[in-house]
Amino acid sequence: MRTDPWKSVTAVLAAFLIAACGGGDAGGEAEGEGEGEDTAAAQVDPATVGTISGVVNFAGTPPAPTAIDMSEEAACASAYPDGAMSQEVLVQNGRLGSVFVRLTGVSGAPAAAGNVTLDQENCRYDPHVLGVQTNQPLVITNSDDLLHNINTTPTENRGFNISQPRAGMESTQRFQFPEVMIPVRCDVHGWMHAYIGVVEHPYFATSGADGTFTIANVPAGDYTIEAWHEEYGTMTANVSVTAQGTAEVAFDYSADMAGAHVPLGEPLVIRHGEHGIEVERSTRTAGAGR
Amino acid sequence: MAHAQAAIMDRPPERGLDVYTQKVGMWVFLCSEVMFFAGLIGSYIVLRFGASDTWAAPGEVLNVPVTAVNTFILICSSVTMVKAFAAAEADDQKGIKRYLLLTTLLGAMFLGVQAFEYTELVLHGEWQGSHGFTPAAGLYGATFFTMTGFHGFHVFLGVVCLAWATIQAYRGRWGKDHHHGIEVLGLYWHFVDLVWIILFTIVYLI
Amino acid sequence: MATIVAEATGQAILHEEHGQSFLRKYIFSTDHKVIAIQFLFTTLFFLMIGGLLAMLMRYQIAWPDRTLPGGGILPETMVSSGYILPEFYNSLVTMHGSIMVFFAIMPMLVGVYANYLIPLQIGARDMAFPRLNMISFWLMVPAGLMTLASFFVIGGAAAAGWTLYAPLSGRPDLSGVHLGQQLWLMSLVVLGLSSILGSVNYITTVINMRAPGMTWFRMPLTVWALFITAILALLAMPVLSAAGIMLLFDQTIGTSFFLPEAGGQPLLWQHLFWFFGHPEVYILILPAMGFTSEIIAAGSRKPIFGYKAMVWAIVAIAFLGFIVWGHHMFQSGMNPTLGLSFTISTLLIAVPSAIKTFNWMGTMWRGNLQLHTPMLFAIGFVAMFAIGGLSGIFMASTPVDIYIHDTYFIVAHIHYVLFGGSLFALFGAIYYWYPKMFGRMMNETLGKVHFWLTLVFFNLVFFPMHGLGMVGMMRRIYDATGYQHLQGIEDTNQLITWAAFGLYASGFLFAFNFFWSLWKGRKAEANPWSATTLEWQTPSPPKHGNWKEIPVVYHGPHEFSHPDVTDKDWLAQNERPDVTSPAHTGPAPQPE
Amino acid sequence: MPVDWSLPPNLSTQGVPIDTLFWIILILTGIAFVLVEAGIVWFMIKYRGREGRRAHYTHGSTRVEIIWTAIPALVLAALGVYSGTVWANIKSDRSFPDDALTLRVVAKQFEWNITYPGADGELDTGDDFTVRNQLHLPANEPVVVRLEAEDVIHSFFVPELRVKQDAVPGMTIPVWFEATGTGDFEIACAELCGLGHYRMRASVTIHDPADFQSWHASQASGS
Repeated sequence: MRTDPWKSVTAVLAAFLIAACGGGDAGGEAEGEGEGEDTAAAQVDPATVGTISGVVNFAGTPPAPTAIDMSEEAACASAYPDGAMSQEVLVQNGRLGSVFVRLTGVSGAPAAAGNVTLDQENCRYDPHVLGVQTNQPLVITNSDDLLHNINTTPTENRGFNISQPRAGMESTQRFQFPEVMIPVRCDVHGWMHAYIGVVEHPYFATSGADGTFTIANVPAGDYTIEAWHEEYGTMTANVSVTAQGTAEVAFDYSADMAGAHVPLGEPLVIRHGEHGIEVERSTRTAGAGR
Repeated sequence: MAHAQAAIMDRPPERGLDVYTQKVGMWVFLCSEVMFFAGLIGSYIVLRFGASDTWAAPGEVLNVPVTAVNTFILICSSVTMVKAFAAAEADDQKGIKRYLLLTTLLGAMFLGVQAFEYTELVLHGEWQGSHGFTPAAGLYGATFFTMTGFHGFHVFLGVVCLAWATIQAYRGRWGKDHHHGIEVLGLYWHFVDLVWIILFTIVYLI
Repeated sequence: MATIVAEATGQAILHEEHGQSFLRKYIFSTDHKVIAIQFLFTTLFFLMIGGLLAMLMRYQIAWPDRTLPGGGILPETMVSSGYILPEFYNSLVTMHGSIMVFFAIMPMLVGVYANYLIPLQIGARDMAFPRLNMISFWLMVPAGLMTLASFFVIGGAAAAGWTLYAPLSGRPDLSGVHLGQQLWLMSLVVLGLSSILGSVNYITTVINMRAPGMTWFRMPLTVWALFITAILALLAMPVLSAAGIMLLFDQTIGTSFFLPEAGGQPLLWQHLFWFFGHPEVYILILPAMGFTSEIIAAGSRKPIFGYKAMVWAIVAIAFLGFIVWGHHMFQSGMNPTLGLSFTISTLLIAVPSAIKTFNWMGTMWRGNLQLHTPMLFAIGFVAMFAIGGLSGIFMASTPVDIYIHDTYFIVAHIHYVLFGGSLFALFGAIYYWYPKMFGRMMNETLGKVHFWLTLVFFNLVFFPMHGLGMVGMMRRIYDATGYQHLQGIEDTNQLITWAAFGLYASGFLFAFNFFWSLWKGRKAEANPWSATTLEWQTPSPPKHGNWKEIPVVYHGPHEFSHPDVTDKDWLAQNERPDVTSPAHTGPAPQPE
Repeated sequence: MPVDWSLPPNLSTQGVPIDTLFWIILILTGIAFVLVEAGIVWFMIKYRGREGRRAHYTHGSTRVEIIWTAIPALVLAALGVYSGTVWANIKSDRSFPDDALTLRVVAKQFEWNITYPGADGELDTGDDFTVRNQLHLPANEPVVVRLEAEDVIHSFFVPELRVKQDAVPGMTIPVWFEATGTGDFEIACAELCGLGHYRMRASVTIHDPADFQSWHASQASGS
């Protein structure tokens, strides 16, 4: 993500205003971008906020990753000398990666600062699981010089299905409503999947390859924190954040949770008077169509 | 030369049909309407044969008695329409007003009942587990609402025109030599009536 | 409905019509001639837009790896970092077809010339329902605006091809097109209403408002063609409207007529669409045949060869046109046995087309050919339509269709019929009736240059497409270079594109001639082509109401070079053979 | 510029009658084409307007009309019958070979998923395996493809095999063909199916039967 002075300035201003109204802090952690955080952190009144640092443990033996046949896209295949492998379940010495965690039931959150980037490189989405705040610009870029299409199928937001036939193409999208998670797929390369979590506040993160995550600048208080994984479903934990303190939280996933129901966006419900008519628009579970 | 004579041969003047233009126009227009409903009904038949198991038995979802009454109302309105035209030909001003007004009201009544039917179905209808019977309720709901809905729309247009004709009647527009409007409107009204009888049969009864 | 009821007879309107405000006279006019001219300008505009889309397509096909010059002015959703995006290309394909068919060719054939010629050629003062006529024009305008607007909404314009095959057209998540598709359908429904109202008007007028002596078999072939066309539109358009509305519901209110997930049938859409679509093809060609017959007879100074055969051929084509739709669906998964029966009916329909071609040649045979621009375009029509008709035989033969279906062979065929056919005839018609419409002649030299450029470039564009089809190049592909069986056709594609640019450019030559002549063209007398039909027996342009008094018709439409008529080589329909005027320019126009 | 406007080499049994029919029609239409166009040009020159010339006055001739109605009618009828028989031999139910290798091809935006029967040679028996965008075929053996589509309409087009058939969601459409030679080709999607349509292709490899068996065996065990 190239630095954009204007974005920093907006972030600063936003942060200042919010601090003035005694709100929390601006920015928070945005995937694949350090800039937003630094500028934001610089503005935080450290007296009021703390940090959440957590790990996602994984018990049992993870399923062996399956090989992906990229032979039809030589350019991509060449990037994986010893064969491309599926990346649904990333376990590294007992820690689970690509888990999306977020605080629930937060009110009065600061506006988003900076962009989130979703890149397509060597026929893969980078990152594979990412979070974005409502109305925060999501910049989709293509590093491959071949056709990818980006097909999002949300239930709460308006989806889009666009293509980027060449390297260097860029498209900026926004999601209006919170939705965890929005599936993203490339119909040209059946193996390409990603998940976007849209949250109305900046307090979310994705566990890295080492299975750890950090949510900084969280206003002191008690929270419920929810974790989401595309194969093993969701779990929640409680965490109380103290000013200038670091709250520890751990999630324990295990191999036998495989096939758990994985929520993706709520079904749409139209209400008529006292009688609710449920128009189930999404019966997907993660991994469908793979 | 024989050719030539044949070509030049004079013929008696011809001035088209012995029917006034508006009436011809309405007949032509109705042909197009026939094709419109033929399109809808044809699709209905194809879809229903394609997936008959997704159709409810008559009366399972739809309230046949109420609609039967409604059908009767519409047929009555056709009768009053005929009487209105007769009255116009007989130059019976009171009759014209009475029967046009009556036809308008009957038409409006039909629409009222249909509106009631729709709301009932949408709110309390039960079909294949889904709570409430909407256009989204499978092919059955889709075809039902589309076909009856478009017929309802035609009735609505008819009622608007009838209201207009009634007002004209009170202004004394219609009479012995001024009943083309009523006749043409009548043609349309009878057509709408006919379509309903077909729809009622295939959508409600079969 | 209310309109028809409220409609007094044509005449009644006329008398109250004299001397009104500019607005009533030129914008909301009920005079069929003014409405025709309104249609003419509107459709010429859409013709230009449709052509522009085609140019963008051709550029992409010829140079898929080049950025579009000046593409920067287009939004990111159409052209990204200089390259046309596949989704925009699909929109181009779709909208080029839709605009050309529904907003250029069809309204130009029917809206313009049915409106202008029917009353004038049958000797009526106006349409049966002038106000309805005005409405049908003013319905087309919002439809057109919706179509143009759809390019600029989120998700872009419709991108499922002009045939709109479901489910692609019904599933925004699969096509990426949301509002654009819905706008397309809405505008189609409105346009359908417009052309249905128009047809009601034309049919009624022909049935009921012919001048004394204008019997059915004395009607000019143009009127016959337009009359039958109106019947086709009357019966085919509503089916499309019904289908379009169902598809619209599938997108908006969650029905599933054409979506298989809930039992809907994708093939049902194709059947409905082509039940409309094939008559539509004849809606697009019959009037052109009518104009051609008219122009060729006048240009050859001969009665049309086999007038009745021509009439019955039109009727036969119209009738058969309703039972051949399945030949668009041989490879669609439709029952193969049906395919067989559709082959037969399709081959049958080729016969009347052949008859017409031979009759046109028969009309030219031993004629005294006046090769003016309209005549050149009419002859061009015969020549190009013949190619289009012949290439159709390949598709009619089902086994061959297996291979050429959905290839550029089809693209070539449809353009030989719709461009080489309809559009050539339309150019001819514009040059031919321009003096009647505007009282001035179009420039003849420019006209001839326009014809020869169009003819050459047209064939350079579309003839090679037969070859591309044989090689196996599929329709509607954004970039052919990736396929091994499509290697080595780049040169052909670039040649086609260059020729296409030339074709489009020669269109502007025509536009210049058209507008320049409006002011600078030579003043036209009442009957510049020494033609026999009634419209030429009244001043150019005709006054409101067309005639001082309604003409009386004594004989058929094309009495040229009649042996009994010695002082000139033509006899107007309202002239008795013995009463011929001295001047070669025909009878003095009725005093005004 | 090496312009090559010819049908690609034919590698299927049913391609033979198709190509024959194509060339027959090309000759017939070619003749008609030359007659019409030459006639038009000739008339334009011979009968071009000159001063004092008067056109020959005639309203036509029934005899001629009948002749030029009958001739095309007969030719077209013959063509129709011929086409009909060829069509039936390719498409009718009875034309399908019994002992054919049966595959399932499922088209979806924008890929072809080909399912092969396992060792037992039967589909839907659990030992099937699916390969993405790779169609492997034995030469000189009839093959039946069961075409399905997941999302929208696609069209299964292999130019060299003279095969084209739409794949329609909600339907299973069988197609059969028999390759007469080996080589590497492509499946192309011939029906506009969305923004990746132009890119929806898969490789087709026609082996001679022995190689096909070994390929099949290796895949079957691999899955």
